[in-house]
Amino acid sequence: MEPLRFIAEDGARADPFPLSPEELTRGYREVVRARVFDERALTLQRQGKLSVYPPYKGQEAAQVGAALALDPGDWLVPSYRETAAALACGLSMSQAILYWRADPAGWRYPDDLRVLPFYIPIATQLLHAVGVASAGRYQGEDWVALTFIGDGGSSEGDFHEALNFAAVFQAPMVMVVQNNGWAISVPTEKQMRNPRIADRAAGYGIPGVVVDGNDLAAVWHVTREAVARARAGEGPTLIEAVTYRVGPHTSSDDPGRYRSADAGAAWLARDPVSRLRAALEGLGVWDDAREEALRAEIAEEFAAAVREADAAPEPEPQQIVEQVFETMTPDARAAWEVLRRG
Amino acid sequence: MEPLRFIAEDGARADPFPLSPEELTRGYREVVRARVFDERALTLQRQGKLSVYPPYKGQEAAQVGAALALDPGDWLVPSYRETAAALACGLSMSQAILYWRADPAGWRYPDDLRVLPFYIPIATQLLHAVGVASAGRYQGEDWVALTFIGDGGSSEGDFHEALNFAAVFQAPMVMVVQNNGWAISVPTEKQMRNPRIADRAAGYGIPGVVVDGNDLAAVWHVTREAVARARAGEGPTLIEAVTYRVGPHTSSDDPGRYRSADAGAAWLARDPVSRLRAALEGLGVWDDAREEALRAEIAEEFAAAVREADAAPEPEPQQIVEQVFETMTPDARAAWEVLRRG
Amino acid sequence: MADAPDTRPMTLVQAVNDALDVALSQDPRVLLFGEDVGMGGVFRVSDGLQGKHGEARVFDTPLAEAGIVGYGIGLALAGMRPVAEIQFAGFLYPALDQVLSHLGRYRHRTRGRFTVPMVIRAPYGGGVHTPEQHADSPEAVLTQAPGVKVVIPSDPMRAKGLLLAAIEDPDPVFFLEAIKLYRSVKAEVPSGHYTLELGRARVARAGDAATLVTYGGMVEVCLKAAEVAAREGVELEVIDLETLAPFDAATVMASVEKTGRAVVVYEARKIGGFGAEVAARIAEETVWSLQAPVLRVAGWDAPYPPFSAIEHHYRPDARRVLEAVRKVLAA
Amino acid sequence: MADAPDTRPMTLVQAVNDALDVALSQDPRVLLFGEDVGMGGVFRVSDGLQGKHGEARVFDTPLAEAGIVGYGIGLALAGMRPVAEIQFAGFLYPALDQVLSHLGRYRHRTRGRFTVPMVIRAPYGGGVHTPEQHADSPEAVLTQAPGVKVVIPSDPMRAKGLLLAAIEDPDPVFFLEAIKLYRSVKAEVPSGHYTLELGRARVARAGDAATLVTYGGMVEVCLKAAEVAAREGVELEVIDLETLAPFDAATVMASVEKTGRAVVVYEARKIGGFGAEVAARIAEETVWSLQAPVLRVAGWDAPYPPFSAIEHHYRPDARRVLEAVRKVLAA
Ligand SMILES: Cc1ncc(C[n+]2csc(CCOP(=O)(O)OP(=O)(O)O)c2C)c(N)n1
Ligand SMILES: Cc1ncc(C[n+]2csc(CCOP(=O)(O)OP(=O)(O)O)c2C)c(N)n1
Ligand SMILES: [Mg+2]
Ligand SMILES: [Mg+2]
Repeated sequence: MEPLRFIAEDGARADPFPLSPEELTRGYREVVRARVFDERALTLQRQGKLSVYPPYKGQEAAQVGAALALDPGDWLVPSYRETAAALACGLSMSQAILYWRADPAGWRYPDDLRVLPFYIPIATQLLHAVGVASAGRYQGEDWVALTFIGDGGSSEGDFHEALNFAAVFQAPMVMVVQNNGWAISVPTEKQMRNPRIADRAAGYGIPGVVVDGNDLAAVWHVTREAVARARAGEGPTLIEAVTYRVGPHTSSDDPGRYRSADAGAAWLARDPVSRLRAALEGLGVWDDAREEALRAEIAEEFAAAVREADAAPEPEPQQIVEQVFETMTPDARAAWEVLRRG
Repeated sequence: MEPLRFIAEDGARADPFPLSPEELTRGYREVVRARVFDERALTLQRQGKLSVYPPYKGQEAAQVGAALALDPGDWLVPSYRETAAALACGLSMSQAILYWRADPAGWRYPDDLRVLPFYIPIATQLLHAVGVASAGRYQGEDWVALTFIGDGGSSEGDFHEALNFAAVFQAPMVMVVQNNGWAISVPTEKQMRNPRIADRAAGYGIPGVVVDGNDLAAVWHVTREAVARARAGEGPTLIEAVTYRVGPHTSSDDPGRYRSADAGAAWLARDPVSRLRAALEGLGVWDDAREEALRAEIAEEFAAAVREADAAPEPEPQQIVEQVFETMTPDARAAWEVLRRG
Repeated sequence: MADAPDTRPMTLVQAVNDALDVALSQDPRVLLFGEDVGMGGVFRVSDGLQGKHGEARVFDTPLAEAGIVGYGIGLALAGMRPVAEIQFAGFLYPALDQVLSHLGRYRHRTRGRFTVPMVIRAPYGGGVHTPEQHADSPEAVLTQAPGVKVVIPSDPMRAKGLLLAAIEDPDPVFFLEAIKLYRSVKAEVPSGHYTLELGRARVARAGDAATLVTYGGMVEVCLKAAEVAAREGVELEVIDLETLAPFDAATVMASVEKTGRAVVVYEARKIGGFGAEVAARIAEETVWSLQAPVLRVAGWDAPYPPFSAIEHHYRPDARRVLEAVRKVLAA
Repeated sequence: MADAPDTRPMTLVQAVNDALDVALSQDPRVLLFGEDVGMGGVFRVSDGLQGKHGEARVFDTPLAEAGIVGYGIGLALAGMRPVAEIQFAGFLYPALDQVLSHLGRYRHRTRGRFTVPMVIRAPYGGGVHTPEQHADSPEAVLTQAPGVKVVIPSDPMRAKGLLLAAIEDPDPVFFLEAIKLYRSVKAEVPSGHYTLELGRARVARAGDAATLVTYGGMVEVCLKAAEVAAREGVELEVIDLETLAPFDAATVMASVEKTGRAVVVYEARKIGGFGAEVAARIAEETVWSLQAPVLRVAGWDAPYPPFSAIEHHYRPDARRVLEAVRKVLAA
């Protein structure tokens, strides 16, 4: 299987092309928004204003393209890497900032947002996604669950169990594997013998698709098809989005320890943002003025988000023991009093 | 993929045929030995002389065929179902009886036997098999590890992790999945959407083979090839042996609760023992006299094994706390004294 | 307690079956699943429920414990009330990542936005010559997961009421059923719906000479010991914890303050078992009342033995309990 | 102890690295593997070892903890001396099936025929603002696996000697390294090969007013508390358990018999933590010497908080230890 692609590296569009100019414009907007958030978040982190932060530079199209294929009412079940997908699904920038600040206020998402929190223990989210997907059926809902995992995470047992459960129960779930070439320092070749992760779908009797993860149109298109199949009761799909982790694993990581500085050079030509912009320009629907306006708007969105996040109340020590059970245990109650007194 | 087969249900042999008449005779011997052990063990269990016993009737060829492909020095890493394979690898009948009697004496195999004990927690053995397989390389040994798992067990995360580790490390391991149609009461169709388990091999970048598990010649042949590849450094193979669990799951199980009595009727025509006998007769190397002699010999082997097992010393209570660590902890030592005093 | 006064004699298996039936009947969000659950399960706990409530609500899963628990967590996050069965408690180990990483953390990490109202049932414990690992008692591992309740009933009537309470609880509950008790006792069980409060220990037998603190399959062992002692004029108080987490320390302390002597009885390995927490609490909260060391009668320093002929020497019996009682009385 | 008298100042990370280097150099059966171990690991514990000992002996695995432990068990069964790294102790949960079902049971079930001389290292504990679950302290779960040793060093010199002993031990050893100590202390570490005995607690500071029982990352906290107390003329004895399993009860009891007062300090959640076993032992073996309740200073009844700004309120500090000390002294 070769990765499906609709926008060439120089921005040339395949014909037929699956997205309307409006869709492509909307996609570009979200991709730029994601890029700006990521770059500025990393800066915030360097300034000590975020806790550990996992950047996703280079993977914006893989995340945004998949997220845009969801309808309102659908669910997102992300790993720690998917801030871009969560933003595209409606998580506000201020909430995302507070989340990565590891501030309790950031961890309680709005009640109407069907986005689960970022998952730290690798691959565990996949099984939840299957359950969330199945739960709709019992409630007369036709929601679909979109979940993400990395190439590294595909080695965990949960990956297998989730695909098997999803297939057996024909759960309306779409799993996107962002094959970004690395699990921290371990390149894909050392994680698996057949690096075409989509090949595993056949074993489960479900469709497997491989797509250029740096091509927003391709990701959006295949995910849209997968979501439609899922919603129609035709079961889950495994999508492998081939992309590249341009930056460090997290703000704590130094990739210089394990890969050469130019390992990502080839990626530059495949950057999802510039490629998409070239495609839009090719369509004649984009120019420098629009670009500037968009950038200014997003800069202001981010600045406002920082202000909002900074205005959140100071976390209080006693929050540590809140919300363990609905009703506090006597021990937790006693601890709460101690912590409140300080 | 269609299951590979060399002996038709009526005993007709394919041409070319992979086994010599001597090999076929040896295989028949082991298959009959396995059948006799199984039937008598179940009887012993009903008489209260074994603890819970998992019979393997109908799966003798799948186990014996694979086991015979091993050389001395190779390892067997079985699940609880593989008493036939263990016998074929050199476990004595008396040891097997003591094992299933759950007598401590049965659980200490002879030092020179490269057979691991029967595994109760499903699929956990597969990872050990990969490690055992890899360990030879470091010691200048070219041993191969043969491991077994059921259709049901193929749903566990360990199945996936083991195949991936084996593939990545090119471990000299052969994994035989006995697809016997059932995981206790759950038929294969409810465990997986694509019931061709061998299809999963491609995802791992290793060879996958499906074979008629009731055809000793076919199982022996494909396992022999897989073992040769493994020994030559060409990595692991996944073999799916299609067979049928004719009896109950274990001596505690009543299949009447979940499948009709004639569910196994079709199997009768595919019985690995009678099929093999027909093939031998077709070759002109078998007759009633030989059969009678073989049966008599095995009956005596079993009777002697029972005598030997019955002569084992009574288990002693303090054995409970022996061999937890090489050196007893003070707590275990104290318990040992208490238990010995009774 | 009972809004349904009729009772029927039931085994623990039947009582659990009845509770599941009531829960499935009254709440469409309740789902029941696990390995072999469709045909009734290996202990017949779910007998007849698939036929009555349909394959959509009572169903088999693939053989994968992490899958079962993780799938259930997802169902619960999205509005269902999953009741999962792990075939034997000794086989929940593959699911411990889901238990320790998620089951009890979800409410905490999302500050109450997402919760996991899920029940996980599993038979546990020894005494019936099961194969290796089928007799494990891993409750102490479960009590280490903050945010997870752990409930272990000791008789049919209480099993039904506690299980219904567990299913209706807004938080995740592990519900362990002693295999030894599955069919050994028959007792009157109210029909229809009733619940018993979680988080409360109960005095299973009143006494003043010493306190036996126990739960699950060891309650009958302790009651038997208490009967024997009573014949010698020694009245033992037996506390049945019922809920291990959250732990009802107050009830235990009240008893020990009264008797001044405590023996903690459980069938898991002694070291690190839940009885350690009980004894530690006593040492912390009511040490001044103690007139004797706090003893523990529990499994030896070894795995539950896979060796049938001698396994009964591992699991505490009335004799071992009475030996410890004699020691604390002599102190 | 030391057949090599030269010493060098090292951090705990360097001491562990040095121990691994010595073990790899002297025993060809030793293998080192885990996630990202090849490039030195996320904490640089294995820095330089792949280059020195080759990719066959120091290597990366796929991202799968059950795989890592299960693979190691297989290697050990067949004659190797595997040393596996789990990247953070909070991520060993997927491997708990292998740990609880096999790691410590193999010798027992095969009556000594097969053994698992394997070491599993993992960084654990909080105090350095790691992301969610990276700060877990799951040692008590591990001590529930019979047949598994659990070792937690508290300084560089001891880390090296204990790790070498663990690698040479005929039984499986879990070796947990407090992240907080990784770089915070530098101390003289002998070069070359030496071992320290497993299974022995040590008196880290002698005193007579009360006993602090602790281990790992809490040793420095207790020593600090003891220093503060000493300024007020109160001499606390600090016991560093070092090996939690098998538990050296004798050393603890000797101290508590002397001081009559005990505070158990650990950073895992209080309920069900290993300190419960310590306190329970004291209540069992030396209750008569007690002049105060046995207190525990530990994590609150909640998961280690994923909330950076307030996480330091979870992990015990000298202030909380001293509060408990004041209480036991006042009793
Ligand atoms: C169960 C578990 N094991 C280990 C880790 C530590 N860890 C965090 S991210 C990571 C690599 C993940 O690689 P991949 O799945 O490819 O995702 P990517 O980081 O490339 O997005 C590891 C080993 C973890 N978080 N959870
Ligand atoms: C981890 C684990 N889960 C559940 C069980 C209980 N159990 C024993 S055998 C079995 C079914 C196995 O089916 P399969 O893998 O097809 O093997 P077969 O019994 O057909 O040989 C189950 C569920 C177990 N032993 N271990
Ligand atoms: Mg990756
Ligand atoms: Mg089967």
